Amino acid sequence: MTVLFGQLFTGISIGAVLLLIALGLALTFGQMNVINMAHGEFIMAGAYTTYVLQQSITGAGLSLVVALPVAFVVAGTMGVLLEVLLIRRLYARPLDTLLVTWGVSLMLQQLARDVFGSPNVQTRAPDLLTGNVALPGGLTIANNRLFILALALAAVAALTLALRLTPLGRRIRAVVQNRDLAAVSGIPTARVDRTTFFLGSGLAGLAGVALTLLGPIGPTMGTNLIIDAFLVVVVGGIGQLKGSVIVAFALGVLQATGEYLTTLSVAKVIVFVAIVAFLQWRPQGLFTLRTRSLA
Amino acid sequence: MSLLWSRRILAGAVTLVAAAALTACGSKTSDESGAAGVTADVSGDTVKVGLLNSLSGTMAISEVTVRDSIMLAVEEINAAGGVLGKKIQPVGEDGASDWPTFAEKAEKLISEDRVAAVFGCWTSASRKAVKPVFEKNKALLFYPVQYEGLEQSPYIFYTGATTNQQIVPGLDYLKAEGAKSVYLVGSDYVFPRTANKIIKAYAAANGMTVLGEDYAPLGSTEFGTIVNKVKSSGADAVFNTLNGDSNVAFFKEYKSAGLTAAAMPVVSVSIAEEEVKGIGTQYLEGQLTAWNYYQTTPGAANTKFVAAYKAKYGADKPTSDPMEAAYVSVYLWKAMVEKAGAFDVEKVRTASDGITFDAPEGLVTVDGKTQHIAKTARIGKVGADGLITEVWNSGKPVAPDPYLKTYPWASGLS
Amino acid sequence: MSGELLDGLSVRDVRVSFDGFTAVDGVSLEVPAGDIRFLIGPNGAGKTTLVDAITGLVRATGSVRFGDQELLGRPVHRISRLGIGRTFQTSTIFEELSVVQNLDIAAGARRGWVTLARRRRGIPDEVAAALETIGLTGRADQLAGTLAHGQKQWLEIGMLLVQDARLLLLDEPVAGMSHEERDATGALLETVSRDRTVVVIEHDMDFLRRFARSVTVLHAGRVLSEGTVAQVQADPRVQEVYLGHPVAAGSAPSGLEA
Amino acid sequence: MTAVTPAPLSTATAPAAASAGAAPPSRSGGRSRLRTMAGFAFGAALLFAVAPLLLSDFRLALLAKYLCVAMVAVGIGIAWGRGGMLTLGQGVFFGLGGYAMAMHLKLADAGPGGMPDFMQLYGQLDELPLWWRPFASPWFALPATVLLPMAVAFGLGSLVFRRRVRGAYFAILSQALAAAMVILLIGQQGTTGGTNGLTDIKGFFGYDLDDPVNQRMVYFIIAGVLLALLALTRQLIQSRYGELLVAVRDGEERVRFLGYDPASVKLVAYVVAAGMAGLAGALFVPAVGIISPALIGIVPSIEFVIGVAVGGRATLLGPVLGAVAVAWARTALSERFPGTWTYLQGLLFVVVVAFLPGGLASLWALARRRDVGAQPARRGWSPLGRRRVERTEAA
Repeated sequence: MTVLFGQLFTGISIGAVLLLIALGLALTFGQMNVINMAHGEFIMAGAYTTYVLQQSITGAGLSLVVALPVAFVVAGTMGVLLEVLLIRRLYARPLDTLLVTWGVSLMLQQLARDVFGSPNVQTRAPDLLTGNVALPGGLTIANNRLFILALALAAVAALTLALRLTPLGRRIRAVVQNRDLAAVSGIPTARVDRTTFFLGSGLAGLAGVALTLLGPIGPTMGTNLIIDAFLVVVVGGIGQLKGSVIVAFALGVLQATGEYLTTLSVAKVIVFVAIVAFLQWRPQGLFTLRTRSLA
Repeated sequence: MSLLWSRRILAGAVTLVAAAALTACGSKTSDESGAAGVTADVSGDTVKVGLLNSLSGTMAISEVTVRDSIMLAVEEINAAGGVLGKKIQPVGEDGASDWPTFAEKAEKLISEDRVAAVFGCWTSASRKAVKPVFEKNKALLFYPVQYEGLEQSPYIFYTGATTNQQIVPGLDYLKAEGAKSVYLVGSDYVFPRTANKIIKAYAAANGMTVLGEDYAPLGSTEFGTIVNKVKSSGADAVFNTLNGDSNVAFFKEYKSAGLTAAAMPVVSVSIAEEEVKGIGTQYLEGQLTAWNYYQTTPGAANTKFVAAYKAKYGADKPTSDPMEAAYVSVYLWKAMVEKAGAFDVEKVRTASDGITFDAPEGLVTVDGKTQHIAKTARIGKVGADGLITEVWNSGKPVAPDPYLKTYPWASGLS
Repeated sequence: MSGELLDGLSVRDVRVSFDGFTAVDGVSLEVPAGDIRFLIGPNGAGKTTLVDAITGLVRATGSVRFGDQELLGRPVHRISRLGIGRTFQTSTIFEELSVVQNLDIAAGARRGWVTLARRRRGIPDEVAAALETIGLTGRADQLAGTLAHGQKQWLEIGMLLVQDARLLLLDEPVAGMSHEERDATGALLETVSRDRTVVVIEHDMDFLRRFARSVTVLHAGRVLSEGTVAQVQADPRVQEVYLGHPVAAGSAPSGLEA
Repeated sequence: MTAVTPAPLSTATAPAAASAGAAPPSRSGGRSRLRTMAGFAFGAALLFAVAPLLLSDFRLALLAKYLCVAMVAVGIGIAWGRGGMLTLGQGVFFGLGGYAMAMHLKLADAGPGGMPDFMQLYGQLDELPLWWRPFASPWFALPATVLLPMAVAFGLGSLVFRRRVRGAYFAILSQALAAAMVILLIGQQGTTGGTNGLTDIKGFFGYDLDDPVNQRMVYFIIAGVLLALLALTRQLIQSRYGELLVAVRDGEERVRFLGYDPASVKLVAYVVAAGMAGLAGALFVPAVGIISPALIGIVPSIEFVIGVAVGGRATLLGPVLGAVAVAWARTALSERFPGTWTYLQGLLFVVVVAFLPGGLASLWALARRRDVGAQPARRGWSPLGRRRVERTEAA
């Protein structure tokens, strides 16, 4: 029983990590149709931001708190640069954004190697976040996992509210739904694109900070996660957030279950097969805007 | 001329050429001149050696440090007059963490650059990829990393530990400490799977229980499930053969789950000083490692090595076992060449037996039969300063036994 | 087409809804063989959705029969092979291919793989005939993307002709055309309707008055009125709908009043 | 409203200058044929005479390796350049072909009744696994190198295309396939060699691969196969099917309304591309002597695409020249500037795809101001270009 609940929580926390990474993609891929393979490197930028900040801010807790907004801005700015320099030319060719941003991701990885060196770097987590909460029955829930879950849910909530309630959010939605009409109605679509990209990339930065609590901080840290995150958005359905949220947790739990019952390798394959099967049933993802297909 | 016709001509031509190639050029029996190997070019006042490490890709993390220490050895030797009066001219190649690239670059170093020896490779896969190249060309590779054993190529010198110099001592230590059960965690590739086979055979013969065995895909950073299973197994210790990035995620998860070095120690065989830096002592303090060398290993040779390395690459750069083994490999080659009085591969091989060197890790001796090195096994504990200090050693160098022939319990393994 | 009987289109109680919104709400209409039927109505009336339903692009309930064949429930390409062809509001010709290639592809849905694997030699007869009908013989080798707007629409119609479509569903075929082009298109419709049934969605009332043989007015997913041009124009409900939605109807009110 | 309605904006930018679809054959006629013949003759002379004369054994072996990559590129040119399917999982098919060939060669090396060395070493198997056995026969293994990848492509393709998963969805899915395949192979170390893959292949149908003369023979076979594949591709592109494929790329729904099943049209191109990748993988094995999961994952799969993009995705020769050029540049530059190569590779990709989407071939076409093949550089060619209108549905 303990193991069962432990695995359930493991699944949820895998889902939270997936969600945190996929959330930015849900904006840039889901809303703007840009397949940004450099998203993983924006995550990396967020993680390195934490590392750099810890060089001057010694308190692990304080540096983490400071790192969240700073990483958001750093990664967001990188995103805006990418949008302005390259992606703007490619809105009519989304498949090509995949290839171009893959090239960018290669260069960013090498840049990280040249600046920070090839080996992983370490950050210090606040002691609070290396402990765990003990529940009755011997079950423990890791604090860092709880923190990431909370961060992911907070990001979802903030993003949802921002899209629903703020003028900016309305503009983003307007541009997503009908770019030409929005432009005609006086919405500066180019600026909205840039802002959307800033938000999406900034979320990657947040994910990067969170991941310093869980995994390695190195030049290739982003590449491992990016495909899974894309799958979340694809299966969730593009154009809104709720699909990604549900699918992230569903895949997380599926993977944790698969890992427990078989092996990690087989679990990965199970998840892939499940995704192909799911897309047979709903080719446009869990929640579909009433369109025929992305392409 | 109709297109159909032109196509037929083309198809005919292709078939013809292929057939001609098969019959005219192919030779069923190996042509002696072709397979005789390439001789190294030592005509000038320098001798070229190849350095084959990944400078890009996922393995760059580890392999760059090996490249650095090889370069250090080369410079020291050159400063001291070179080998047989010739300065060593290093030719570097990037294996790019890609095994076929390793094979390609090995071939290039041997046949284009005509180097006298090659130093490098890290993963078993890269070694397996280049092994045929070296055997075909009868050229020498010095391989500096601990590995899974079960191999003995006449054209490779293995200067890292084989299993009986690292894994078996690690198990001996656990047994002596009273561990009755272990849990095995490893990355999904050759070394961990082979290592775990050995561990299971050892456990069966020594009254230990293996409570579980889990593999994570290479590069995997999600260890929730594995740590859950480890925790609920209640094992006395964990034997960890994870590689690279996975270690970081594993130890962060391990600590978060409330597992400690005191309650359930982890013995790792792929975590050296460099990796400790990338994970953080916060997570690793008190955990165990099994190697043949630590930065803290006592002795004048090591003091000199560490000082030289830090002087060249920076005071914050640690030294580690594979770096030391790579450094030593260059000196061993030099000693072999000097004993043979020539760069000729076969002469060097013949001269290799019994060569000793006062290495940073202590005295090492080349075993000419297996072309492995006798080395002292050392168990270490990670300290708060990020360095590893020795808690146990084998007392004397352990003779290499890549096929574990001298261990009765391992009879079913090879 | 010759020798085949003309068929009529029969739509019975067709309903289409998307996530709770009913776009087509129980439409029934009969288009007799050889008719040129115009579908009009304000934006959002369900005209295009109805055509989508007929061609299998959206799921619908009810019944759509062409001749004695039920269309609903079949996949798009099967419906097409029954002789239903359609165009879209904006041209969907293959701009990277030449005019002949466009027509040849349209003509070839029934070709086997062996024919497909070969190269086209010369111009097939039906393609030559269609080129003649749509007046693009002289531009046969031109890339379709470089055609003028009107010519692109004609190419679309030409593609339906070689496709052997016996029911043509045209979505705003003269939008954006010049006067001369409209006249030419109208004449083209009259030619093709000799042995085909034609349904046209159109906003241009002038065009409608000149070429429609019958008209169906849709409003809010239902049939509001049906009959000849004169009957529909006289229908007070139609006038109310159009005058009540001056923006949505665009140029329609003036057209109807005229 | 439907998804197929193209954006008014994208059609408004219709081109004035000559760009091209499949070149209208009625115009090019005999001259083009002559040119093709001359081209093939030139290529054959280059590959069969010039290269072997000028290059050392080592460089010729490298060229053999590049030509294998070029074969994969030809297939990607069909699937992606002509069919609009950005397949980021060609490594899977390359790997299937390679493993099928390597399994046979390993068994042949081991001799009748023998087992590959690694199985006893890592798998501790006493006998050959069942699924290895058929590969002992060349009559099974050789066709399998092509048919196995084709079958897998057929299976996946018919699922995916029929459900109209396409564009970015397809690209990401194909990428995930590569990742899953790698994990699967590595997990079965005892029977697949794990990360090591299958190495140390000594013989090729009785010929000793250590012998440079035989290596040369392998090179000639590879060059011949590549030329044959090019001839096949040319026929495919210029056939009615080739025109139809371009039509599906540019307007899948429209083709459906013409009575075709676009899924089958795409499936054929995808399966052909998979077969070519399989063949390439099979020939890669004797040329390089190794096949391993490192060759079939996400990164190598994308690298296959780089060459195609650089050369010109929709042209006949673009993918081949691009693939060879990129592979050569990689070797040449990484020998001299290992770190810098990564930057250059990334930059090359960014610059070509963003600013020269027709690849280097479009420069050639621009210079000649004539149509040499489809040039998908223009705005709005991509089926994805129509998304904005689709999105009005969301309102």
